Amino acid sequence: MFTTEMMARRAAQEIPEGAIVNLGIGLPTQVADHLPRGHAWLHSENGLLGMGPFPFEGEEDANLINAGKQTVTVLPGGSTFDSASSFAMIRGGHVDLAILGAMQVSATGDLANWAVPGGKVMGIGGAMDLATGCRRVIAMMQHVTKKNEPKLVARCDYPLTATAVVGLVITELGVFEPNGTGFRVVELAPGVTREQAAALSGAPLL
Amino acid sequence: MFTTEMMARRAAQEIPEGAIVNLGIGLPTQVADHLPRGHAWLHSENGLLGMGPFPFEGEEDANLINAGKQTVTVLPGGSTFDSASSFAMIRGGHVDLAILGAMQVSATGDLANWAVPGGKVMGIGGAMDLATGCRRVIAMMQHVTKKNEPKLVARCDYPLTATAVVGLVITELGVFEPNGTGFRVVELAPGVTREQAAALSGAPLL
Amino acid sequence: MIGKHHDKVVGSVVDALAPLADGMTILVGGFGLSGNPEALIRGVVERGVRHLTLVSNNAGNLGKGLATWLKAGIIDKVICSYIGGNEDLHTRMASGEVKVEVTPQGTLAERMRAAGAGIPAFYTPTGVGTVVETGKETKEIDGRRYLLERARPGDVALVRATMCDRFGNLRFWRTGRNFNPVMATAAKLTIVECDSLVPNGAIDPDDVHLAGIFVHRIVHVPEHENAFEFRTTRKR
Amino acid sequence: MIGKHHDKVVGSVVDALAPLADGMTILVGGFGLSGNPEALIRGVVERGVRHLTLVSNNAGNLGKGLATWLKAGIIDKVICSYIGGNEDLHTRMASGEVKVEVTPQGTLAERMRAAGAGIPAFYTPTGVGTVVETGKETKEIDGRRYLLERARPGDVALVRATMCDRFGNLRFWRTGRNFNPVMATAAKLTIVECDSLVPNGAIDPDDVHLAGIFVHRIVHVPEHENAFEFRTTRKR
Repeated sequence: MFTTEMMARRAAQEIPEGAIVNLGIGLPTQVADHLPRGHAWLHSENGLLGMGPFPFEGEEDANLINAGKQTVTVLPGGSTFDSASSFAMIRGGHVDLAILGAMQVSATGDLANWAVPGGKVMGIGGAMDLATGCRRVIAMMQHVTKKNEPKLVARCDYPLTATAVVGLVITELGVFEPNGTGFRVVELAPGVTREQAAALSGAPLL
Repeated sequence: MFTTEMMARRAAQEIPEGAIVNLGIGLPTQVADHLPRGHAWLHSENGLLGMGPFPFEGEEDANLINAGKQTVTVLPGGSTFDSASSFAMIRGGHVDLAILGAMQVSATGDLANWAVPGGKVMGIGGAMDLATGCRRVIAMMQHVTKKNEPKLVARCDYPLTATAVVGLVITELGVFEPNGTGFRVVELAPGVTREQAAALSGAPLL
Repeated sequence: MIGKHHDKVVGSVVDALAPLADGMTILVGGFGLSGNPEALIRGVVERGVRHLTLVSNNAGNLGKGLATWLKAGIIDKVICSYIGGNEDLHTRMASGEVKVEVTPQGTLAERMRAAGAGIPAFYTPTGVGTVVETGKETKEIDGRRYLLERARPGDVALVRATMCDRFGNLRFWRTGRNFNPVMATAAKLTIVECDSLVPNGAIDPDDVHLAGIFVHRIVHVPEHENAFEFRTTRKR
Repeated sequence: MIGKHHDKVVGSVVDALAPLADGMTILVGGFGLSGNPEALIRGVVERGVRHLTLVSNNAGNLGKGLATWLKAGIIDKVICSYIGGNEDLHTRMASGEVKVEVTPQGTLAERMRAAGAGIPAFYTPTGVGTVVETGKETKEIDGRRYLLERARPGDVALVRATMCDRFGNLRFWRTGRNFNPVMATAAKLTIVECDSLVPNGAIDPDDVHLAGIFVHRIVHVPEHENAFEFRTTRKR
């Protein structure tokens, strides 16, 4: 099985040099820790490109934050802009890659990541714009829910974020690619068999 | 009769203190000469607000021009912006007043000012956006064409710039307000009678 | 109103907020608690207006910022993109006291940009095939389906700027910019709260982030809390 | 293409223009002869591509700038807002050698802004009841009629900036800004010609006019003609 750190490192390998990348809140944020310095440009939808690491203690600025409202820094070559311009970048296809948390991913690449049926509405935030607009979308998630229900599914029954957008899914069991009828197994985590992964998936592994 | 200078001075009286004004190419540009210093803010649709007078000789900058491509200056409090932002100001109703040249104005306030039927197409430029978007539009023109045809008309037969937009017309014969069925005479130029003006107009003067 | 671009600087938050009235739609800049017009937000509660529609990305958080409007019971409806851990909003949404319209963040920003730019409606791919599509017109353009989204204007915008000249030309600081400039363009009356007020000419024309054409009232508020939500740091 | 945001600076105009091909739609910044990417404009003629569609506010003037493309016979179609005294365009339009689509200036800018922002189409009041309406869908929204205008993307944008860092963050000078930033967002490949090339970090993040995300190739051209059209002055 992949640890969350291994998942983050694996996701980082999907980022080409010189890419513009938006990392979703939560686990995807950790992907930044595994990128070589200067390898990619991080975009934060609240209006920042060229996001740097967390500030040194004492240098926090409440008006320099990421979309998760954490204090961050800005690298040389970075820029700030308003929300309409930021989402123009996203919707317009200028952000190469989004790595987003997910609740369900379907065999056709549908993504559900903003609401649990019957649960508290947390809101949409930038999720729909990112999933729809970025040229490539990678989903990171646990392979099953806390109730052991599969999250790789034939068809999402959670509220959708966007349809036919996910190019790759990274879970603790491996790396999977939605291919229309199921998920192609790109890679299995150490010690995980195809049968084990298939048993925990709601759509065929191919 | 008004001289062109008197027309420009009369137009200047229509500009309230603190207004944002766009002055069209040609005669309207001269209106600026009759504004007290600091009275209004001049907008130029190529991307300048707070336009100042022509530069002193030797201080011309080819990249600081008005929409007529004349070298200008920028006043303290002025700003520069791109074309999309500039027309967002115009279309969004943030420019209080446009003073534009005209070829025909109709009794219902239709404006024709960009093309002569059968003539060379000079293009639209900012005319349609200005006429449509600015909160108030004042037309300045000679009362008749060179062939002595009226330019205050019941209905424009030149290609339209926008419909039902002109609030006031200033010609060498006086000041007129389109009121739906004709033109209300706001003011006649010195030595001009209502009968003279009516004889040169293509719609009733009321 | 024509010719309102003189004498924009007012002496107090109370004066700045005088034109507010019950039932207005108020656009308030900020992303969570960052880039908030803090004094204007406090002032609206003191002003005593009610039945407001609030447009804000988050409607406050941690009981601070716009969450104080929720606690004061002056909001009938919130249009936002994200609720997250804003318990003041969750509670009132659950009780039905406050109606909530949740919109994708980019669509929210673009709807206000459209309002400011005289665009009454636009097509967007965001939300197609999701609940956001419910009740909206769709159109196929070049083989892809899009939603029609409407401009979202406001009666009043409350905006935080780091620097402002007397004409209202604005500069923002880092990600404190967020929704502030686009909201400033979308309201009939835009009120700016600035950290520093400078003479005209102090900001180079090329360095203006938002032109004063969009600004109607200015109040100078030198001190701000600038509250943190997550104060994340690294070791030296 | 993913991951193209490294090593954008190229050594020459020839290198910068290598990806151009016959039949492309090219967006070229500038308002008349101001804010023109002068060396790139010259380079395109030397490059020898043909059958171009040119999107430009004016397509040159006084035989200079983009008028040289007209004279070289490399343009099939021009999309512009204003022709005025551009005799090179008048002649070729009259002879049918070049097709011309005239668009209101604000609509032209907004169509490219839309292309860059992922908005396939938008409604505008500009042009309603005029020849611009011909062949376009209209829609009544809140009692007023609007035209549907389509996004106008390009294959390549040629952009002039006064300052550029190595990531492609841009600053423009005065009204040389004009269509340059919006065109940069609307093309698959954006090539920048900058007066000065600076290291990353030399431009403060808040002072970037257009973020480098929209820029793909950079060529440093220190010297420019900056031709005047009307050199108007006042007495001292």
